[in-house]
Amino acid sequence: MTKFFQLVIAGIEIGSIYALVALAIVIIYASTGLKNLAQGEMAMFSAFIAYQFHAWGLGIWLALILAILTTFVLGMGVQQVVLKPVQDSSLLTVVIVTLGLFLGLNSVAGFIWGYMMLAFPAIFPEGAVEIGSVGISYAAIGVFAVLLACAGALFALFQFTKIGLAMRAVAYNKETSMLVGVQVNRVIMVGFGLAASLGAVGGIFAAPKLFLDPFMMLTVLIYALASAAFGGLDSPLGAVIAGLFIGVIENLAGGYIGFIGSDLKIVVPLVIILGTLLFRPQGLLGRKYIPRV
Amino acid sequence: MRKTTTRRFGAAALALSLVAAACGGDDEADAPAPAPAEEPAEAPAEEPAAETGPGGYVWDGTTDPGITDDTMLIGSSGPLSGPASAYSPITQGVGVCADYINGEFGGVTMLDGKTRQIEVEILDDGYSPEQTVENIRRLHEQVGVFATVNVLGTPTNTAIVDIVEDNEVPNILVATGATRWGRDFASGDYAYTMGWQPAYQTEGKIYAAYIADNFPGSTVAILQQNDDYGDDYVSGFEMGIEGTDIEIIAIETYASGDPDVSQQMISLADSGADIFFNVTTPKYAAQAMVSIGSLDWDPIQFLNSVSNSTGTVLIPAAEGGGAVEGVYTAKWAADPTDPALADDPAMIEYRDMWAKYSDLNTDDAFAFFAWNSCMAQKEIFNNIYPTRDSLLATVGNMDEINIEVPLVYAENVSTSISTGDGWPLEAMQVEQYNGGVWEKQGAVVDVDF
Amino acid sequence: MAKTTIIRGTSQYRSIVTVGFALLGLVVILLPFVMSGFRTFQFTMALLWALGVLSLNMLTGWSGQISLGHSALFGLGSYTTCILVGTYEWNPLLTIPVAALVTFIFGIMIGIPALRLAGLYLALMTLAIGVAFTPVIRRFKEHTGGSMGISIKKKVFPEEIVGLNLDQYLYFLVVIFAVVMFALARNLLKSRVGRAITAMRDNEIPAQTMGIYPARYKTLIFATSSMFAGIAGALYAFVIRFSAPYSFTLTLAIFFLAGLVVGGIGTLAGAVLGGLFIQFVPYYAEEINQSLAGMVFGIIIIVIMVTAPTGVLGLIKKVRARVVTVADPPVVRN
Amino acid sequence: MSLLEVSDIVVRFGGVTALDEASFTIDEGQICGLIGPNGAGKTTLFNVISRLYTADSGSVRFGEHDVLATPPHKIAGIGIARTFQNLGLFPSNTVLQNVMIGAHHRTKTEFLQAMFRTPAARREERETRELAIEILNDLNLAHVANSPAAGLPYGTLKRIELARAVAADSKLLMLDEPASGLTHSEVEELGETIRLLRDRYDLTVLLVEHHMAMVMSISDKVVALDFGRKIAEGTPSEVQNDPAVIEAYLGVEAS
Repeated sequence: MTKFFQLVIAGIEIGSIYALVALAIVIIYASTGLKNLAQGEMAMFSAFIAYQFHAWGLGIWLALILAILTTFVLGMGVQQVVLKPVQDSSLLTVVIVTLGLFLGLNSVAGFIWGYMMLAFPAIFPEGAVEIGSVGISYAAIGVFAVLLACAGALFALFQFTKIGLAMRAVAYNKETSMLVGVQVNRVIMVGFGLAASLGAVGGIFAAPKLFLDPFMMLTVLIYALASAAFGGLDSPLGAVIAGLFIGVIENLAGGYIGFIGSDLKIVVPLVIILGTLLFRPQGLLGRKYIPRV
Repeated sequence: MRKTTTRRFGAAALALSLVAAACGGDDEADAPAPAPAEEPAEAPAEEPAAETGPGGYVWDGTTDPGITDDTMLIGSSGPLSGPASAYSPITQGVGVCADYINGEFGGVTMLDGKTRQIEVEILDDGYSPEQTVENIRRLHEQVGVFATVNVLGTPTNTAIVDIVEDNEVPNILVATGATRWGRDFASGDYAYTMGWQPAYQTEGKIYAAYIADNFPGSTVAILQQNDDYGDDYVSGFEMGIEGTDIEIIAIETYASGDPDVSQQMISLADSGADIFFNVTTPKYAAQAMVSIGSLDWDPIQFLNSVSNSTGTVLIPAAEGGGAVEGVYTAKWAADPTDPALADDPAMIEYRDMWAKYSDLNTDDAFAFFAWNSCMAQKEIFNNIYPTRDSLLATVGNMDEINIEVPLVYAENVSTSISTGDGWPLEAMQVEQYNGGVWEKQGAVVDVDF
Repeated sequence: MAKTTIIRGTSQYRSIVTVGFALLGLVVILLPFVMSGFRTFQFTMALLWALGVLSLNMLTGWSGQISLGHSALFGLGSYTTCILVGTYEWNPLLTIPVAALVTFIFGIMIGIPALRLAGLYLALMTLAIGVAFTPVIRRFKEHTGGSMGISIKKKVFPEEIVGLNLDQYLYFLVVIFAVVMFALARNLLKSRVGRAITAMRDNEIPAQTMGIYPARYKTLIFATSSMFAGIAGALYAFVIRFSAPYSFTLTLAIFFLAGLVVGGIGTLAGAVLGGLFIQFVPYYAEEINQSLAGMVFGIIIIVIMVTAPTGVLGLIKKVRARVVTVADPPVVRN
Repeated sequence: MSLLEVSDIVVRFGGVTALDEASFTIDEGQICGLIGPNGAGKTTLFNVISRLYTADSGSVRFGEHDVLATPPHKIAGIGIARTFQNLGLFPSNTVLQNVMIGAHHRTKTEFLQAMFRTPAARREERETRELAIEILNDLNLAHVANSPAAGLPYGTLKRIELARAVAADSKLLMLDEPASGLTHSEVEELGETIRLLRDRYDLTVLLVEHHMAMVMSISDKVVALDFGRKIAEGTPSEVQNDPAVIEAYLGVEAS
């Protein structure tokens, strides 16, 4: 049983990271209708920025707050410079642009910080809460708490603030929003910055566990995309649940199913997700799109 | 930037000289061999009149493509981009090595007495085999290299091995520990591709022997990368424990690219094995050690040499709360981050030279790999006539020349294909990590094939 | 600039097109005799990528279904050939129909569940296939050679084939396949079936009321697209003579997608441009700056997309439109 | 005997009953106007007949076919064609292609024949093309035949849709507000066109339209719906003077 609980806890820990990046993807989708393939690389880049601030002598919490703020600004900049010119083009064009962004960020990070993994300073104290024979590390609790906090903040933002309402309006219908006086361009810009910072949180909190290198978020992105789709592309709550689910199921499958082993463990959550999507094509908590005639 | 420019300039110069060679090369070859006249002073006096190099190679005075009277052009391909980029210092190191040899010694002085500047063309394959195929063809056919050096990776080298054979361009000191390179090179099945580092299988056997001797009756749990590299280690280990009372009770695998290995480590811990054999690349090695630090499992750890760098693996792992004290490994070369070697003259020279000729991080195990390979390249190229056959004869009979690579544990780098020894390095030293230093355990183990 | 108008179907138009194609054909035929073996090989590779992009175009460009799994289909074709030639010593040419059949069946197997999904959800499903391909190949090591890959010996090809060396032979073989496959694709696109597929992409419900059965066409175009990818993969195995999991990762699928969009989605000529893009742009990006090649490549993609959202072909057409207008003849009753 | 027989159709969306036991018939060759205020269930009825919506109960008989037992993509095959209120064109295809797609169910070319351009496929393609050109000429659309449908004026698009429906060579043509968005003169012309098409192609027409003048001038028969129920049926003048109809429309006007 110890093994079981440890697998679940480890699954929640890594799943929280998938969920944070998935949240970033959902925010961009929900506020702009865009799918950002570079979300993971942006998160990785932010983690390097935090690393750099720390290396310059700032405390880790200060470094990560500064990195998140920097990312917010960078995210808005990227949207203005790179994505704005194509935002009315076809979906695929935009996806390919984010792919270009992906390649560029990866290459620049490697150029600046090298490809050798770096130890990212621990954010939470070492040690664990012992419950019976199962130890839950403070880091695992911390990451999970951060995820809940971010999800909560996001929920509040969307439900109770003007900018959140504007974002939802823009996602729902750009033209109408413009007519009722929403500054669409600004909303998209802020949405992008927000998503970038949320991804940054994911990247920074992943870094101590995964070790920092330019490829840290590569596979995480795939899991995050899967989580976002599984949860429903427009549902932050869905993204959180799906991210955690994938983390846990993947671990349990790898840990218990002999034939699957660790080799094919990535396949298990994907199969479950696809199975689910076949019956609920809009994702777990996504809104159903009814074609109008 | 600088490197690319010079290299491109070099390539242009080479193209010109190739044209020149194409126009006038034959005459030169037919001419009554001017080379003997300028026979170098350093040639041993007892050398017979016919010019004979290592391996009984007899030079007929010709020069192979890629070599002029004052230059030698070599190439390399490796992952400068993509998920395997961590290895890029090995590939880049070929260029650094050339700058170093050119800068410090004016180039390589071959057995024909001429000193030649080394020019290098390095190409990125992103660890994708078809890109390696394209690169190697470009190097052979377009760039016209004399040989390739340190081409990195098992699948990538497997993809090009036939092309190398067909084009008859030596591919020496390949940066992969697959067993086949030494075997096929010695047997002549693939006479143009030759390895460098000890085979992963050999290393697996060394751990098995060490465990059987020192921890009899123990059970082993293994974490391995699910590819040829992991399989080679594990199969070597399995061969080594055959007939002993050592038992493997759990094996978990991961794929390169996986975010982390917590699940595998939890499963292995659950087996409760006495020994943990860590067959992983640096990032996962560190993650595994961190996992052990947080799990209720305290095995004796064996860490493969791929990831035994103090500076880039053990220290980061320790900072992340990993269990690193008492870890065993086997090394075929010293560790540049070993504090005990801080004042070692050979290590100082490495650091000085690499800092002088590159911006590579000298703590990086792969940069150091490139340096050791460079030491061998220097001696190899100093001991050939300017032909590919001569190069092959030399690298196949390195027992005849004295190649000193001070920081590798093998007493000398040796091959002797006539006796079936196609592996340059086969000696390893088992060491244990204590208090931030690697301590030697027993003597250097030389595995004979 | 003086603007001229050329009407399609007129003798003037026909002669321009004929001369154009004749020149193109001449260049294509002469190329391997003028270029070095290596350059010939590069163009062969570019054509293989173009076929990969073409296969994706049939799915994504025509029917609007995004696939990130075409690397797996391409790989499946390549493995089929490598295994049949390498292990069972088949004649290489005979493996092509097998690769086509295997990928066609596989395409149907994916196509049927894919019917229920659209947009990003379908992309996710194909992504899963792309991601799962490498571990599955490794898992069936006995047949696939695992991560060591599986190779074909050069000697399965004769030294000289109708007076051509191997590079030239492979080049012409791929050219012939490419011409045939592009022609088949073009015929399909310009037919009742092609119209039905594009109609479905544009507006599915009205298409249904016209009698177009979406499930049938979506599955069949998925399978056909898979088959084209599989044939391209089989030809790839001829040229590279090696298959390893590392060659068919998601990166390849993404390159196909990039080639598709950069070349010009939905068009056939765009696929050729996409193939050339995949082959040559990273190569020159590396020439510009080796350590930042990825950044250069990324910037090139972004710049192309920002300046020409309809791809390079769209850009070419725009430029051409400044000089000549190509118009259709007026429609008259016969 | 009547061609189309709609009996007791009920459609519910959640708690809303969109069609409530609607029944009527159309005879072959008739132009039947279907009128009623917004939300009366006219388009819903169209969608039931073209099988885009599923009826909760009732039956639709078309000739000898049980419509509700026919899958949506086979509706065209039994001879029912339609247009859409908000246009159902294929914008990236040319006008000519749009019309040719209308003939999809009448043609047979499949993947292999198409790829290899078999003689049969070529003949069929030529015939389809000629047919489409013919229809385009009938509807004065020949000049835009090769333009993509996207970007043409609204009135033109409406006519293209009509042309496409005609190309289906159906027995029943269902037009969903063909006059909406047209100018006054265009509407008059449209009425003429519908009559002309009916005569030339032996069509039966079911027409949903708000433009009363046109409905009344071209229809042989008018059916009025309100709140999903049939409130009147008969000749245009009968229905026009039916108190229930007047009330329904006045009620709408009053609100």
